Amino acid sequence: MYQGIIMSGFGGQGVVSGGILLAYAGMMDGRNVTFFPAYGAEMRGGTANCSVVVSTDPVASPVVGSPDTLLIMNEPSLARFENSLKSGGLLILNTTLVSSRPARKDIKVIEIAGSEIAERIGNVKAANMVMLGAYAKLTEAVRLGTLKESIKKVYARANDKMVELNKKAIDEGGLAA
Amino acid sequence: MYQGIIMSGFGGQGVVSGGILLAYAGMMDGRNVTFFPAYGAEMRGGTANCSVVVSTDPVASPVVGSPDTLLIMNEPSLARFENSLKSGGLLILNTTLVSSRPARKDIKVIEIAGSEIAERIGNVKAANMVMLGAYAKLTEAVRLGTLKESIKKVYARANDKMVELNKKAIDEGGLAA
Amino acid sequence: MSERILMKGNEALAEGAVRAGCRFFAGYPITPQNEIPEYMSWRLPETGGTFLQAESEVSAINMLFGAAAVGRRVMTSSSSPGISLKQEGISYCASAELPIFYANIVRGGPGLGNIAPSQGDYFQSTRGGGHGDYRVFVMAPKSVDEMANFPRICYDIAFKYRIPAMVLADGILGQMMEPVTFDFDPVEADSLSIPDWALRGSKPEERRVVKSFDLRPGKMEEWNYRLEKKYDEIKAEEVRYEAINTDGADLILTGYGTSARICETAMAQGRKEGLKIGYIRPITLWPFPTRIFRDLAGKIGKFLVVEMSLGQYVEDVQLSINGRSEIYLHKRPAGGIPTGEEVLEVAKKVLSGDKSKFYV
Amino acid sequence: MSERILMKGNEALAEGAVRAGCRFFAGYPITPQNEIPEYMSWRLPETGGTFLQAESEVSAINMLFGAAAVGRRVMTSSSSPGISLKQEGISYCASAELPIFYANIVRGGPGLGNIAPSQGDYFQSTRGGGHGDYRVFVMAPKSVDEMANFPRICYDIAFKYRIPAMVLADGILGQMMEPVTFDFDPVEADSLSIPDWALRGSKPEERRVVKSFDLRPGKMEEWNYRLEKKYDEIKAEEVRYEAINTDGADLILTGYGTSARICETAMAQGRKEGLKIGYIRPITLWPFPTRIFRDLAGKIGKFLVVEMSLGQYVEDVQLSINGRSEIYLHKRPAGGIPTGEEVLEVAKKVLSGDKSKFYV
Amino acid sequence: MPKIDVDVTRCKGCELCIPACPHDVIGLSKTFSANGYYPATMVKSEACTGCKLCAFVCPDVAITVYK
Amino acid sequence: MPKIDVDVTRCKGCELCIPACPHDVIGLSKTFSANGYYPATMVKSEACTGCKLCAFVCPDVAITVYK
Amino acid sequence: MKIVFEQTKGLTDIPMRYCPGCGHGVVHRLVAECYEELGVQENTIGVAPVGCSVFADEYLNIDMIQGAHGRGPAIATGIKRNLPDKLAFSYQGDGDLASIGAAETLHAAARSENITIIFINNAIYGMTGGQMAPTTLLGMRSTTSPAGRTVAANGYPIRVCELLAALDGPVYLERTTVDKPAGVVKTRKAIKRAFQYQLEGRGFTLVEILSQCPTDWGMTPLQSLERVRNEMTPYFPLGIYKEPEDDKKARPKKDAVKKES
Amino acid sequence: MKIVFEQTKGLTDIPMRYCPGCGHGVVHRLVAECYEELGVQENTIGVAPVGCSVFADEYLNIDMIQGAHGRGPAIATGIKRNLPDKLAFSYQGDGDLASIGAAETLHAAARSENITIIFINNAIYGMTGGQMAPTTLLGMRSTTSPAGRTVAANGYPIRVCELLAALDGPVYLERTTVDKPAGVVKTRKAIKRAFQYQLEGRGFTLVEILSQCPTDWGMTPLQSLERVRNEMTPYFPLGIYKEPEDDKKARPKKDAVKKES
Ligand SMILES: Cc1ncc(C[n+]2csc(CCOP(=O)(O)OP(=O)(O)O)c2C)c(N)n1
Ligand SMILES: Cc1ncc(C[n+]2csc(CCOP(=O)(O)OP(=O)(O)O)c2C)c(N)n1
Ligand code: SF4
Ligand code: SF4
Ligand code: SF4
Ligand code: SF4
Ligand code: SF4
Ligand code: SF4
Ligand SMILES: [Mg+2]
Ligand SMILES: [Mg+2]
Repeated sequence: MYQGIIMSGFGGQGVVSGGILLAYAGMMDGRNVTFFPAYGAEMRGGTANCSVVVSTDPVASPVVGSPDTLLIMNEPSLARFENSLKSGGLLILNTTLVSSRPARKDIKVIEIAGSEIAERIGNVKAANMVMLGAYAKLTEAVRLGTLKESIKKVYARANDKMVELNKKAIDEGGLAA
Repeated sequence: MYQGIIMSGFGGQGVVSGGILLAYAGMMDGRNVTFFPAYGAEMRGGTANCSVVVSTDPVASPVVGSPDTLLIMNEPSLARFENSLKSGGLLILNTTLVSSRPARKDIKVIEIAGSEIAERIGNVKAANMVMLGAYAKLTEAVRLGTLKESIKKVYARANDKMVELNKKAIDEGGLAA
Repeated sequence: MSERILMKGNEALAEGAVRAGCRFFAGYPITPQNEIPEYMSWRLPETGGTFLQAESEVSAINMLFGAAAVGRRVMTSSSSPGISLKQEGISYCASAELPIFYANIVRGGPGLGNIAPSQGDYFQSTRGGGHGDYRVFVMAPKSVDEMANFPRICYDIAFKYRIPAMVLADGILGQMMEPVTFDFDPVEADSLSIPDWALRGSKPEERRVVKSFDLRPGKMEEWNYRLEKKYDEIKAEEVRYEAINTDGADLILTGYGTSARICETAMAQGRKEGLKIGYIRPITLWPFPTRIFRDLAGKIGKFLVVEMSLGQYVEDVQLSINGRSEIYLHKRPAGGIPTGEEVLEVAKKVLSGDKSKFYV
Repeated sequence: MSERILMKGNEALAEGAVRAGCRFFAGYPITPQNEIPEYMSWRLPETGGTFLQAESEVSAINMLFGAAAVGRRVMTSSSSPGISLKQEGISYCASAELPIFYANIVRGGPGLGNIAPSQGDYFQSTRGGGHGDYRVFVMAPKSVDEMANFPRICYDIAFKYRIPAMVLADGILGQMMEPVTFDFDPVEADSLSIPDWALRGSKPEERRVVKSFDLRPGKMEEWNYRLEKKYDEIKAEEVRYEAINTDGADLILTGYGTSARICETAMAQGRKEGLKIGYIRPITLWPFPTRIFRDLAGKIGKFLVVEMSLGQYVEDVQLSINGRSEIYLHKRPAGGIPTGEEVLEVAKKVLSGDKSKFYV
Repeated sequence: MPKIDVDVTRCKGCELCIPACPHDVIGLSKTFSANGYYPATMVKSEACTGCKLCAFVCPDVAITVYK
Repeated sequence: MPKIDVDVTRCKGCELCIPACPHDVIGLSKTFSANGYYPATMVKSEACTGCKLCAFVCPDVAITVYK
Repeated sequence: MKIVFEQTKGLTDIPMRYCPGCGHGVVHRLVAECYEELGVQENTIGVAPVGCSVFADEYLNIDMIQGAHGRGPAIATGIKRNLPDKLAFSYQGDGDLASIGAAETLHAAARSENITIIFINNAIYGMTGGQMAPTTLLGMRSTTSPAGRTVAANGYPIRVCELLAALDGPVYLERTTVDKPAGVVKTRKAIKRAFQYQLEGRGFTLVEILSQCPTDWGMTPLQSLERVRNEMTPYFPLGIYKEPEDDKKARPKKDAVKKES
Repeated sequence: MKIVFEQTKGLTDIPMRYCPGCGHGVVHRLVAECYEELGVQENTIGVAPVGCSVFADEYLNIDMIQGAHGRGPAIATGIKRNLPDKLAFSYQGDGDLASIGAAETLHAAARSENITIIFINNAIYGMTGGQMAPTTLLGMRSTTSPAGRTVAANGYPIRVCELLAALDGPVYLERTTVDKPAGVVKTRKAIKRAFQYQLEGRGFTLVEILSQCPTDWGMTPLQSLERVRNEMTPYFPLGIYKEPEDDKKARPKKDAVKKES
């Protein structure tokens, strides 16, 4: 099993922390994992993205050039990454904030109203968790349970309420997928 | 013909300018020549020395480790360089300022009252020329005439009186040798 | 101690240094290594150590010169242009035999370049970008785990031989997160003995002097021979490398750091496909694992060098093989990161007799 | 023009640069090259040019960065530690493709070292002490006459290819006096055309930008390939060397700069004694005259490398010979100057089968 | 009537122009731009005097003023 | 009687002590030292008050003062 | 209806890639307006620093050069000494100018090099993500002074205008802000004056602009203006720190330096 | 009869290799007397510069370190931060301190690093043979200003005490000479005071000593003293430029800075 994932959205949408959570959960599930952020000048201008690899074999490079999965949280990200997705790859789209649809026909597209769901259950900032829940459900690269268990470890400063909300968001994402 | 020469004395005794004159004259005589000064921290403390090579073959290194000839203008210089002189080499000693005598027996020693002669003919600073005159006479590495002719070229800023005095000093050196 | 932690390479390196006894860090910000000084800025005070943001890289390396002279375990880090600025100071440390530890998280050069991962500073690291004959102990981690554990080795070597030691890593290794296990017990800095050459304030009879020169005739030559002897000893004793599947291989892939990971993947995939591919990875870039290459040279026909630079690492491979096998080179400078598939493809071409990547 | 003048190496170099069109010099004092700035401080104003004593070597190289960008023939010089400090700036010039000319009058390193002649900065000069993949055109004069005449060649190459060019010489070549003949007509700086990349103040539509980086993904990789192409061209076109008595030789002596003179003397004496000794001397250290060595490798059994450093130059010889002849090394670091007799003695030992100087 | 024109391809919704306007002419748009920002817009256009103060402080030279 | 002692192995004949002495005690010796300098010496030793001013300015710490 | 304010031709059309509310944008515009207005756009060469404004060459519609971090004054010196008739300026951040480039700044000022420095003091290392700058205020948090800057660990912030005023070389030194329209107008005037002095061949000029970095300060743009006003200006008083004697006499009193007590 | 003046134990017995009449010798002695007198000789670490006094480690009878040109303040910082209880000083020439090391000096001062700098201002690069220094006077000849220093070519000499006084960091700054016994006494007092402040943990201290370089000035030692008096002190006024507030009040008026008009 090898999964190269790119997660992309606005700064503030929790793209980086979401990526770390995914990597952490992968590690807990006994996978080889890497997390690689976009950094430096790439960051300017309000968009953020990161790459995560979850694999049963050792990971060569954490740089994901042609992802197996894209988690797209806003409009500009779709334009930027659509073409890099592998043929047959999975695209999970936060339809709350993305109105366009991919032009490619050789990929699998899952539409999730991520931000809407998150807002509904209490905080729009948990949209990243909704997306991850959907991802876990769809690919089984990480277990949904592990994702939820990992929240406390990765966000050491999160209070119980936050943790619960995030868990819920993951579950909702799983359901929506 | 190969002559490696070290000239040494106090700062102010014209050791460097004497060495340059010698090299220049050698060049004028069609020899391969090099001049190499002591420089940098070596200079501190009031002594000065330089190396000159005059040769019919191309000169490998201007650094004279074992000189064929030593022109010694003051006391400390004798102590410093005596042992480096080649066996059978020539040591020209400014006896006005050097009271010791070399311990070695395998070298040829010529005693010249350089500073005294220079003072007598008008300026103690011409002692370097006296030594060079003696050197030219003794070794024929450069011609006495070329040395004299070179003065104007090397000391572009010297006035006629100075030039004449220096020429005279060279002649006197030649006579004394 | 054997807990697995998900850490960022830069932070793993910083934490590794602290656990190895580092108590003084001076540095100047530069991407992609900012997490190192940032981490140190809160972590060192926790341990009673000192973090200083220096006014420049030049100042930082000279703060280390002073701090190392009093016997501390010290560290600085930077990225390519900043490391260039430190070259004079590194040469001074080498000459004065001060054990310092530093890291270059390489970016794409030359000039301001970019902040993408690169291996363009291989020459500078292994040949000395500074002046004069000197060497630096250079380790090239390939994972965040090694980022965490190499500082300790560097300190051990630096103090044993009194030389500068460095970690050379590209931006990937600095920025990525991976699971880490610290494989050593934290060093209690206060329990380290003060070296007998360290400045501490002394009685006149016992006074100590640290300097990088001797102006007396011939003395600097002797000084260099003394250093050389030490370097020869390190060459004999401290080489580290990894060699896999070399027996009976038709082709050896070789690279260091991130390139090594990529070679490893290409090898694994190639072997699955039945190709006899082996792999050598230097862990120390200086001293270079010349012997393992030399031993295989002549026996194995082809070596494919992979580097994220334009033909630097390959020179050491060539110097080791010395004409006895064919060398091929796949190079990507300044942010070009080869993939495993890409390398495997090249490997297949080389195996099939394609000479387009022939180096010598 | 063909007058023979007795000149000091440093002054010959400065005068040579001025005659080759240099009109801007920025530098910082350091022995053994002080005569260069000192000479420039009165000579350049005579020509309408500018001499600036910079506050540091770092500042000097950056003043050149600006001055070269407006299309001037510019120069700086220093000695080892000062050149180390310039490495960042040189890497910037290489990346921004600015033609600068500089000289390193090497002293004994590492650290403060001494001011005696040395060749310890070979790696730094030929491999780039700075960061990233870049090259500098490096000329190694062996006489004051060449000190006088090489600056012109350096400027020609620097402007033709838009790269930094340097003269690498030891303290002997800087400090000695020897007869000099300038073998070219003085260049009228004002008659030089202004390059089309030079900053001069422009209309917006024609504006020019000089920079050393491109942050867009993949662009810095392309940038490097562009530079590499240029370097390949220089490697093909601009190699210079001297080879004497190589036909049928039993042993080739090789060294550069002052070491070359010494080899030459040893060869002359050896041949007088009936020994079949030849001699190769690279005039350009980068690009290195690989081909002449490669052509002779295998045909001539033994090469004796002489260098005033601890095994730097020899690597290029080995890379060129690539295992097809035996290489021996005679090395003297940091102020140790071999004599002709010393080298001849080693040569005789090597010829007699003594392996004590065997390198590879 | 004086007015301002906000270039939505340049405006980053930083709001600096809002307190700079002495007549509370400016507010943020409710919909975001292609760049993902909520750009400035005239919310009380009748009050604009064309005084240019908003344009002075705009870091993105997004405002053109007409009078 | 106060006096000074000049260490001829250290003295470089720089003369700085000469004007420093308020009583013109010091002059240069007529013969030069092994280092080639004409060292300072007491030329009016009876005038010395042991005030140490000469020693204060001597760059080579060549003077010892007795009183 | 006619246009009374539009983008100067001194700028290119490329939208600036700075963060929302960043002070660099305004200052870029002012610099461009000044050289345009002085009629020297085609005779101006600018030096871009390493810092967020490393991209200045994309926006300023003139010949530009981008060099090593901190060395702007040296680069501008190299340009100006060879093209004395051109307007040469170096645009620099606080890390660039006062930390790594402190020696270059000081010496260009001491030499009274006939160049202008546009100095953006935002009390932080913007580009590299918010590390402490030499001008970071006491108590202010940054990624390398996470508990706030202290004298014991990091010393005092440097006041560049005051420091350079202690030299004989500088001809004109002024500190301004761009936190409100009046500050913007003053900054524009200061930049123009500096350029004019340079064109008159008078020597070294520098305008220090207190500026906001909302991103690395972790604030909204509007909050960041508050910090400039309430925290920065008390420590970095606005005003003229050096000017030609003749102009000083001519100028009304109220412009005089307001120093902290 | 007993010895009333002899060489301090703070110095080694090695005769100093400076030129006849050079100012370094006296200052070495004073530094050594001060740490000896303060009873901290065994707790002192000195940093020797690159410059003629690169040999200071042979003469000062304490733990010494010699580092790269201009970086003394950084090296002393590295030492002091790790051994805060020791006396750490950096001994530097004008080229070393004010030219190549300008940034290190400035920042150590701004950080109020608890170290002392002994600064020998001889207006020339001594060791390298007489090139222009940042403190070379206008009109003064050097091997790189052969026709005399001019403002147009080389700018103004830097007054280090005045410059550093513009920072908040320094605790004590004084400029003295060693051209006559009274100056020597004052210099000694200044050095001792600086050391004392450091031992009290007060922060950055610097004593600038105007000194003669007969060799590179091309003068006899006595002529060189005249230059210090007649040419240097008018441009570099002697006096205290910074001191702790409490001490300032306690001190009689006449010691106050005499600034040039
Ligand atoms: C030699 C070197 N050191 C460090 C850096 C990294 N660096 C880039 S910009 C910067 C500081 C930016 O801060 P500032 O100058 O204040 O500009 P700002 O981004 O705040 O406008 C640093 C340290 C570099 N590029 N080169
Ligand atoms: C990096 C570097 N640059 C230059 C030098 C050469 N250098 C040695 S001492 C010196 C200046 C000496 O002048 P100063 O600091 O005034 O000390 P002084 O000799 O006058 O006491 C210089 C430029 C060096 N050793 N290292
Ligand atoms: S021009 Fe003046 S009134 Fe109109 S919006 Fe702008 S600031 Fe307000
Ligand atoms: S100041 Fe400019 S960028 Fe900011 S909101 Fe107003 S128009 Fe938009
Ligand atoms: S001790 Fe005083 S009186 Fe005696 S020689 Fe010295 S200065 Fe003169
Ligand atoms: S001051 Fe000292 S060195 Fe100079 S002459 Fe007097 S005793 Fe000798
Ligand atoms: S990081 Fe700060 S200085 Fe840089 S562009 Fe963003 S707001 Fe401006
Ligand atoms: S050159 Fe000058 S500073 Fe150096 S020792 Fe001689 S007199 Fe002193
Ligand atoms: Mg800033
Ligand atoms: Mg000096």
